[in-house]
Formats: sequence, C-alpha cells, structure tokens
Amino acid sequence: MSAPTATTTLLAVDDLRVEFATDHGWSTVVAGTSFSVGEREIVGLVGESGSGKTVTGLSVLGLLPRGVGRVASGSVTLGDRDLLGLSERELRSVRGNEVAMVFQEPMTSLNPAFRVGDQIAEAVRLHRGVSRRAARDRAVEVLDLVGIPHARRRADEYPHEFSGGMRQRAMIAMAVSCEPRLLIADEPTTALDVTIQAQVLELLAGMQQELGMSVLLVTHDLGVVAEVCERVVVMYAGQVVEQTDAVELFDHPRHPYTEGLLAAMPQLGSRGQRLSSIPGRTPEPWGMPQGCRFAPRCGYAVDACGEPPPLVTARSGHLSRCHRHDELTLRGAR
Amino acid sequence: MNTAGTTPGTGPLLEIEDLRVTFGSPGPRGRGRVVRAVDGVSLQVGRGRTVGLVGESGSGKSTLGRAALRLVPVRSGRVSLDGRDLTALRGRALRQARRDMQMVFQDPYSSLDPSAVIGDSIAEPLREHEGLSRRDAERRVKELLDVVGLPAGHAGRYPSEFSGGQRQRVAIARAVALNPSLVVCDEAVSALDVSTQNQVINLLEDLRARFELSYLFIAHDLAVVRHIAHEVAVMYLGHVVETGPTDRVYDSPAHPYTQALLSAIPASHPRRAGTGTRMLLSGDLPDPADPPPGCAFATRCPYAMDVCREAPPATTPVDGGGEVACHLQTSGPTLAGRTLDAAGVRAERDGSPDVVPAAVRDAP
Amino acid sequence: MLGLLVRRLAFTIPMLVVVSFCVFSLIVLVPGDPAVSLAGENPDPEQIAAVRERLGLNDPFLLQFWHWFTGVLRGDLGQSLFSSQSVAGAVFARLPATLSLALLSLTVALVLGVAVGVLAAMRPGTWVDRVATFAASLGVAVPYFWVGMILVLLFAINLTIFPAVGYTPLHENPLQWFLHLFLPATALGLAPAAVIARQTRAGMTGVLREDYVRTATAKGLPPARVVGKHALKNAAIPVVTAFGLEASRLIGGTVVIEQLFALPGLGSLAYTSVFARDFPMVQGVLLVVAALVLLINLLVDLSYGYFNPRIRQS
Amino acid sequence: MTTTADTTAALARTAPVAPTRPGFWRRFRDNRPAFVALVVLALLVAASLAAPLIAPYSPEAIDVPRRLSLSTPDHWLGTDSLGRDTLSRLLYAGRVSLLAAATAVAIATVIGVPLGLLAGYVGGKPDWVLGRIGDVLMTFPAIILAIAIIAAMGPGLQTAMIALGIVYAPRLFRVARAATLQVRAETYVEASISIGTPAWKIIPRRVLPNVASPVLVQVSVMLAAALLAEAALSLLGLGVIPPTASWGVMLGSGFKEIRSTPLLVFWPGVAIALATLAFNLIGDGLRDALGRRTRKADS
Repeated sequence: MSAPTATTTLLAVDDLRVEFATDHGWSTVVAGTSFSVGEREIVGLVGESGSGKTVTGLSVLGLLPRGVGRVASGSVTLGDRDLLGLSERELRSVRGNEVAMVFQEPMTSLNPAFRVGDQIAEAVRLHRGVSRRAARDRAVEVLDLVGIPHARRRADEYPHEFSGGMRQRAMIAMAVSCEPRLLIADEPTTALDVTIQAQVLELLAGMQQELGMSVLLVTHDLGVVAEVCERVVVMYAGQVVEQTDAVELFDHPRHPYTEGLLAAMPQLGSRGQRLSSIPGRTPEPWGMPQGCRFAPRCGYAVDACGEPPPLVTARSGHLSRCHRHDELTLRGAR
Repeated sequence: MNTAGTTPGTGPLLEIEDLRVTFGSPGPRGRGRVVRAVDGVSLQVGRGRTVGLVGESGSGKSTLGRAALRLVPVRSGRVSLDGRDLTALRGRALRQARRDMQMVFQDPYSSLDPSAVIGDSIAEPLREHEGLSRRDAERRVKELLDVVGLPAGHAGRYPSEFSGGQRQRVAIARAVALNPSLVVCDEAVSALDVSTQNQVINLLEDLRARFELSYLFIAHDLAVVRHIAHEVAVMYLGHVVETGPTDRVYDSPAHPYTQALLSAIPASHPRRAGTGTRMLLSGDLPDPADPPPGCAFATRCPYAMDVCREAPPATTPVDGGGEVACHLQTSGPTLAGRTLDAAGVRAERDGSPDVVPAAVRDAP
Repeated sequence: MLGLLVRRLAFTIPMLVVVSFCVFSLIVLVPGDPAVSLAGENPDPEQIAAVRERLGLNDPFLLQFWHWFTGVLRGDLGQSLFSSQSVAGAVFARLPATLSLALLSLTVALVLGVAVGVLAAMRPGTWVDRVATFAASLGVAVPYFWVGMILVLLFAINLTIFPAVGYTPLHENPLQWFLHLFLPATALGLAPAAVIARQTRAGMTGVLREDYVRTATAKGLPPARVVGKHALKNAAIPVVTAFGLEASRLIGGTVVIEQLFALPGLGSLAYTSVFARDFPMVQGVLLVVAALVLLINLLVDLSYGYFNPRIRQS
Repeated sequence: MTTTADTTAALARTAPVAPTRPGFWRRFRDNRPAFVALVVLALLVAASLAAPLIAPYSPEAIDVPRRLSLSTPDHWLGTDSLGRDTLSRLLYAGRVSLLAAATAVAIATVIGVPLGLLAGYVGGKPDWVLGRIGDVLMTFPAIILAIAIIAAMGPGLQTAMIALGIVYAPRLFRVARAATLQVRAETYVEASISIGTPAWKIIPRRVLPNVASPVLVQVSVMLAAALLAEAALSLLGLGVIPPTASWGVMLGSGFKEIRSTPLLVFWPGVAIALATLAFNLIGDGLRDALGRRTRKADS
C-alpha cells in the first residue's frame, strides 16, 4: 500500500508523557507517544482499556482532570502553535473553536440543567462574539445539519428529552458549530446501539467531508476504524506500537499486538471454531515490564525483547515498536 | 406440578408462550405510563442448545431473559422449564426451582457482592440448595474455580482484586455450581475488552459441552451471537420479529429489521467498508409506553406499507427454518415465506423510507 | 412549575392535618390524668374537675381533636391555662423575633457556606481547601450555644460593641434590631454554614468531575463560567436539601439561643410553657413550628424544580 | 504469540491480580485527623470511666469559701459557684454526657436501622407507611420534639434520652432505607434472588454488610448531634437534673457567672466541642475508609 499521502500536518503530538496520581504515586500512563494528524484526514487512535488512548486525546486540549493527571513532557502542536505552551486564556480560544471534542457518553456529556440549544449557542457566542439571537439561529442550523428533525423545537428541549443517539448528534452539532479544524472524537459510538452507531459514523464522516476538518477518532473498535479511518495509530500500555495507513494495517500488521487484536475482532464467522484472544492482561502503569511492554503476552517473544524496542520505520510510512518487525510474517485481517 | 402436556425429558427445555411483561401502572385517570417491555413473546430453547436473543437497547431482550427466570413479575403468558410451569410457582417452590436455571449478568463489577470474598459468592448456591458443610463447600468452590480457569487459591480474595474478565469467570462458576439445565447469559461479555471477551465465550462453549447446558444468550453484538448460537431470535420493541437457525437468519434475513441490524455491523476490513448494502435506519426506537398501532417497526421501516401502520403482522414460517412477523411476508404473495434477499428486495444505501420494493408494489 | 406546586401542596396539606393530630395527641402521652398534673400543687377534686371541664377532657378523644382542629382552622389555637392570653395571640406576638433571628442566621449560613464551599472545591488539596475544610469541621462540632456564650463574653461584656440581651422590633429601629440580633444570629448560623460549606464542597467536587463539565471546558468557557453556571446549578440540589434540614435544626436551636439572649421569641415561649405545663400553649407553638418547617420543605422542593428540569416536567 | 484459545485458561490462571487494597484499618489509620480524633475520644472515654479513680475531689463536694476560684494548685481548673472542683465535675459529667448520647443513638439505631432495611428491601406499602411516619416525626425540629416529649413525661435524663432516640430514629431510618434501596438495585442482590436465596438470608448477608458503612458514618455524626442535644436540654434544665453534673448542666450554671468567672463556661464547652469534633472526624474517616474503591476509568 502507498505511504500516507503527503498532506500538511495539522496536529503533531511529539514524545508526549502523561502521569496520573494512583495509589502508587504518580504513574506514567502515556509514555512518549508521537503521532500526527494531517489536514482533512481521519486518523484512528486504537487500543484496549488502559492503553492511554483517551488520556492522549484529552491531553491535546489540556483537559486532564486537575490534580489527577498531568502532562510531564512532550509537545502538542496545532499548525505552528505549541498547545502545551499556551496560557490558559489562549488555550480557551482554541477549545471548541479550532479543536472540538465529542465524548463517549452522550447520556452524561450534555448538562442536564440547560436547554440543548442554549448549550450549543453558548459556544457560538463565546467564539464568534455574535448576538444571542444569531447564536441561537446557528444552534438550530447545526442541529438541523446533524439530522435532528424539528431542530427549532428540539433546541428548546432538555437533554433528558433526547435519546442516546440524538444526544450524540447534539454533541456533534455542538462540536462543529464553530467549524473547528480538528475534531477529537473519543469513543463516539461505543455507548450506542449498532444501528445508531452506523448513523453516527456516517454523520461524522459526512461532517468531515462537508466542513473539511480533520478527525482524530479514539476507539477500541477496529470495525469502526475499518469503516471511516484513513490512518491508524495503535497504542498499547501507554505507547504507540504501530502506525500506518488503515488498509496496510489490516493487511500486513507489523506488531504482534495488532495481529492479536485483528484476530480477536468479532467476525461473522462460523460457529464451533475457537475464538482467538490475547492471553493475560494489560499491565498496570505501576507494574510495566522492563523491556518490550507486550513481551509477557507475546507468543513471539525472544530474549532480545527484554530490552525496550524503539518505534522504527518497518516500511515506508509504516512504524512498528517490535524488535522482530522485519523477521515475522504476521497475519492480517481475514 | 406438570400442568402442560409436555413431560420432562422430551420437548424443549424452556418454553415461553405469549409472555407479557409490563412496568409502571396506568395511574389514576390513566395518566401513568405503562411500558410494555415484553409484548406477547413465544420462544423455545432446546436441550443442549444455545438460543441467541438479539436486539438493541429498549427491545426488551433483558426483560425477557429475567422474566424467563421469574426475576421480574410476569403479566400474562406461560414459562415452563422442562415441562414444569414456572409461572404457577410461588415462594419456596419457586426458590427450589431456581437450582435448575441460573443467570450470568452483564456487569461483572456489580454482580458480585463487594463485601464478600469470591468463594463466599460461589458457595451461596451450594449452601442454599445442597446444604453443604463449610468444608465441603470449600472443596467444591476450589473445583469450580479450576473449571473456570482461576487459581483455586483465590477463593479468599475480594472481587475488587480481579479484572473484569476474571470476575465474569467467578460469576460463571457461581452459575454452574449446581449444574443447572438452563443458563441465561445477559450481555455476559459486552462489558469486556475484545480479547477477554473471546476467552469468556470460549469458556462458555466448553462448559456447555461439559455440563450439557442450554443457554439463552442475550447480546447486542451480532458477531458474538453468530459464533455461539444455534438459533437466533431478533427482538424489537417488545416483540420477537424473527426466529430461525443462525445461519439462515444471518445469510438470508426475512425481516427488514434483521436486515438493518446485520447491515449496520462495521466492516472487518477497510477494503470492505462501504461495499455491500447498508440499510441506514432513520430515527430512533418509538416510546415503548406508546408503541405504534400496527407493526412496531413500521415507523422506521423502509418498506412500510399502509397495512403496516394499521395492523400488527401475523407470524409466518420462513424457508430454511424459523418464523417471521412481517406484512411483507403475508400481504406480498411473491415474498411469502421467503427471505428478503431471495425476493430481490434490497434497500438502497440511503435507506429512503419511500422505497417500495417492486415485489411489494406489484402485489394485489 | 405550577404542576409541581400543586403536587407538593397535595402532599403538604395532608401532612399538616396529620401533624396537627400528633401535636394534639401529645396530651395523651402525659402519664396519669393530665388534669391532676395541670391543676397545680396539691389540687382538690373540684379544681381537677374544673380543669377537666375547661380542657374538654370529658369528651371522647376524637371529638376533642375535632373541636381543637376546627378552632385551628379558624385561627383559634385555644386559651392559655394560666394566663388570660389566647394562644394564637401569644404565638403571633412572639413570631417576629423568631423569624428575624432565623432568617438572619439562615442568610449568614447560606452566603458563608456556599462561598467557602465553592472556594474549597475549586482548589482541591490546596491550603485554601485545607483551611476551609478544617474551619468547617470545627464549625460543625462547636456547640452553637457555647459560641453564643463566648460571643456574649467577647463582644457584649468585654468589648460592649453589641447588646448582650433583648430585642427591638424591626419597624421600631432597624439598626437596633440588627445590633440585637447580630450575636445570636451569628451563633446560630455558624454551624449550618459549616454544614452547607461541606455539602457544597462535596457536591461541587463531584459535579466538577462530571462529563458535562468537561464538555463545558472543552467548549472553551472560562473557569468562572464553568463553575458558576454549569457546575453550581447541578450541585445545588444536595445543597438546598442540606439547607432545608439545617433550617429545621436551626429553628430548634432558637429555643436555647433565645433563652441565652433573652429574646422574646417562640423558643422562649415554648420553654416557659413547658415548665409551666401550659399544654395549649405548647401545642400552639409546636403547630406553628411544624408549619414553618413544612413551609421550608415546600420551598426546598419547589427549588428542586428550578434546578432540575426533569423534576419540573415529570 | 499464541492466539489459540486453548492456552487462555492456563494463562488466566497465572495472570496477576490487582494489588490488594490496603485494609480498612490501614486506610483509617492513614487518615491523620480521624486517627487523632479516635485517640482523643479514647482518652476522653477512658478519663470519664476512670473518674472515681483519678478525680481529685468528689464532684459534689461543696467548698463555699473557695467558690469561683481560678486555676490554683488545689483546683487545677478552678471551682464553681459552690466551690466544687471543676476538673472533678468535668470528669464525672463526661460519663453522664457520653453515656446519654450513646443511649440515645443506640435507641435510634435499634428502631431505625431494621425498619430502614425492611422498608428499603420490601418496598410497597410498608415502605410508604414507615416513610410517612418518619416524615411526620421529621417535621418537628429534633430539640423541640424532645422538649415536647419531656413536657409530657417530665424532665430527667432517661426521658431526655428516650425522647432523643425517638427523634433520631427516622434519620437513621432514612439513611438505612436509602442505602438499602441502592444495594437492592445492585446486580449481586438480583444474583442472590436468582440463586433462590430467601430474603431473610439476603438481607443480613448481602444487604447489611453493604449498608453498614453509610449507617456507621451516620451513627458517628449522630453521636455528635446527640451530645449537643443532651447539652442543650440540660442547659435548659430539661435533661440531667442538678446536682448530677453533665457538660450541659455545667454550661448552664456557668453561664450565670459569666461576668465574673468566664472560665466556668470555657471548660465544659471545650469538652463538648472536643467530643463532637472527634465524633465528626471519625465519621469522615469511616466514610473515606469504608467508601468503595472507585472504578478505574478507561485508560
């Protein structure tokens, strides 16, 4: 497959380290993550729970819970600005304006005490400085854009009057209301039913086309990645283990963990076969293996894996953090 | 207590007939809300078989599973296990009947008492039904831990010390402790990471063979159900809209809702994304307290005809096994008893509700 | 909102009736013949019979209640046993002092409590939080009547800034009214302020972790807006609940405080009536106090409707 | 990497379990304010119990010539208006006050908690009736209801404690009921029902242990409130009757001398504040130490 197309980079995350307060002191939950998102590109950030993918997404906008999580080092660049170096005030003009977010739980991500339309208009007024009335019109307009019927009437309703799928549409409407350059969507479909999930993915892809924005899609679901992503970043135990374009990843994974994930993907396969899985479990931040973090669960592990592997270019545009990336032939998706 | 014609040992293990479950009350002057969670469902689970029950949230599938075990009050209809009418049982007789039917719940974080060690949770059915001494129960708990692949020495640990997958193994050990004939698995793997999920499914398959269990396997993940179930029932808004052998239902769905569900499954490879027909449903599930008058699916169905909005559809058999409740199958003679694919009905990718399939339009 | 009001009233009014019944039944609790104990020292049979007649104790109990209750509905709470005063007259003469005291101390409690709680929640783990938390722990623990005594000692006896005892009605001299109430209201308000501060901090800390607060931050809203608008409205319900409970407790506290500061309020009326065993008076005070508490609960319930649209609409 | 499942059982067996959370006692001890409070309370209780052994004088020994003395070598904390030794009286009063508070809360617990468990678990009509009775009792401020009961039955420590116990019962009822409702909705209770365990075994085995922590916290806080209420009632002359000393009685008699000897209200006030502060801090410590471990958030 071709290397990632040489688009201009919009977001660059470089050697990001994030620490969280745990029972065991400050533990590193994201350990030197680097990746980028190009203009008008949809990038999937994939991993299981505990991989650090959500934390990475939150770090971009400085949304780590105060006193619980902190960025220890690294840089996050949007265009030519280092977001981590911005003052709180400057960062606020980026949030919701240049970079917007959609979260996993549509049921709890909207404020139950305020009308849906007002919550959207609030962001518009803040960043566009328009009149109350114009902001409201814009709110109705984006609600309509994301496919909420009777948008003008529904704008006056409270979140509890919306179904889960509608709330996620409203969240997307809020996110796109100021036409951001980058949308970070954190597991936007995980809490939704499969038919609603299909609607929301279709909507996200449509919005990306229409507004020409970039999307960083944080998910644990390779099916979601297969549906909409052009490029994929795979995280395991706080590190990027593989990064390449989507088709290449599914065809020729270069990291045993990715192979395991692909093999474990739910298939509409036949009954009676054993389902494959990755043995063991993700290590805790305070108990990381010394060498390769995946080695204890890896069937290909050799002595060399006692040393931490670097993230290297396995092929043009294909990065892998595996000592044996060039000698193994790993199975892709069926 | 054998009131039905079936005798133990023959016929289906679990038989549900025209079951109705409602929540809420009409209230004074009828202003209350009555949710018809399960609205006239009939279903059977054969011995040693796994029946997958699929549907989205709000379809009533969990309520059906609970009603089958008499964990929620049944409004009308009959549930019998091994020929014995469960709906007639009360108090002590019901409690004793429970040893043959167990449940594995969705959330492994709340299905185990956080203040009790796991050995205590696993021993509860043994103490209750077999009156085992502390020592015998301890020995059995160790055996059971071994069966589900956990170290026997962990019996004295608290649930908080285990991962989600390990807790689900504990819950499964508790469910099979009495060697029941039926286990209802209510979204038993959906809270787990994908790799752990597969481990638990494999365990369930092993146990079915080993203990001759029958499963009613409730899930929203169609891929998982296809793997584990012999037969499938599809629920929508309190109704079972389609049943049948798993392969038939997945390969040639006879109900538009089944088709929509299947087409919504994300692709397993980017190259396959956007290929095939995707039937995007418009809108959301109707309010279960105020269901549409005719077919429950009519409000979102791309094939909906006038009759669909007026009268509930009757159930008809389908070629290849199973039944379906859809007017397309009764009002359209060219389709009757056949699957949607076989009849050449295909929804367009945009799923416009105006699309009327040729087969239907030409029907008299 | 109107629907909510009607629903809550439909609950409150029957409660008032039941409460009235309980208040009246208190006389049944008196061991032996209440008339004997009420007729004074060494009563002779005639005195006892007179008391029985006066109290209507010869009627069946429910009939007695009916007479009393219909009187209450007309605003007639009965006659004092020992003075010529009507109970209603005595109660309403004492009400302004108690209401002034209660309102003033509740204001102290609410303003101080919410301010300290929000401040602590916004800076968890910092010295601001620690000082606020410690002050709140202390405020909850220190007896309010002792605080009253110490305040009298410091500000009335040693510094003579405030009067130690007495009361001036608001309409006579607002400044004197305030000066006389300042010490008792502070003494009475500090503990509820501490409780409200703790509740506010706990509620805000929880709400600030909610997804929708993160959404508000992700929109780019300044922290003051996130906390003051998005978080506070959601944290309000437990705070007003605590406020309602504290208000009820505070009304109880007026009995002691009015005694210490010689305020002519309901509390001191209750106190003297209890000692005198003036039952109609005790019943009257109890009924008015219960009605006050029910009114506060009603207002608290209605405020839920404001803070939570789901309650308003259901 | 082996992706076949046959090894998964074996691997699950060797999989590490999460580190054991420090035990309840460790967590409580690590909470410094709560631990200090426990020590202070233990000292207070010990001193009160040992009053006959350690008190320098009888609490009722009158010594009029030395009345209202300040701190002297003979009377460390001074004397009251009758010349009685303040320190000795404080120690003896502690017994009365602490025992009174404990009795009231014990009565409230015995009434409120079982009814709360029942109402929360069974629901329906019993819950409605008990709830409304609680509502009616809660309509009266605690101290006023206690005064009313005392008005009917006559003053005295015993009446006061029974009155307080009744007044506090609905508060514990509510806490126990709310916690039970929450536990009742947990899947592990449904699991026990599905096993066939009868309710009379589920309530003590599955519900009670999980309801215990909010109830304990409430008991601890209520002990503080009962102590204050006893003091207030005794201060008004409706609780403990002189010459028996309680901290409230001492405050009441001390207030009469506040212009001449302010120390007389100082010491009993400090004693009450110390004990209530200790109860409250222990309550906070219990809440933190008994609280469920919060679920680990995703990644």
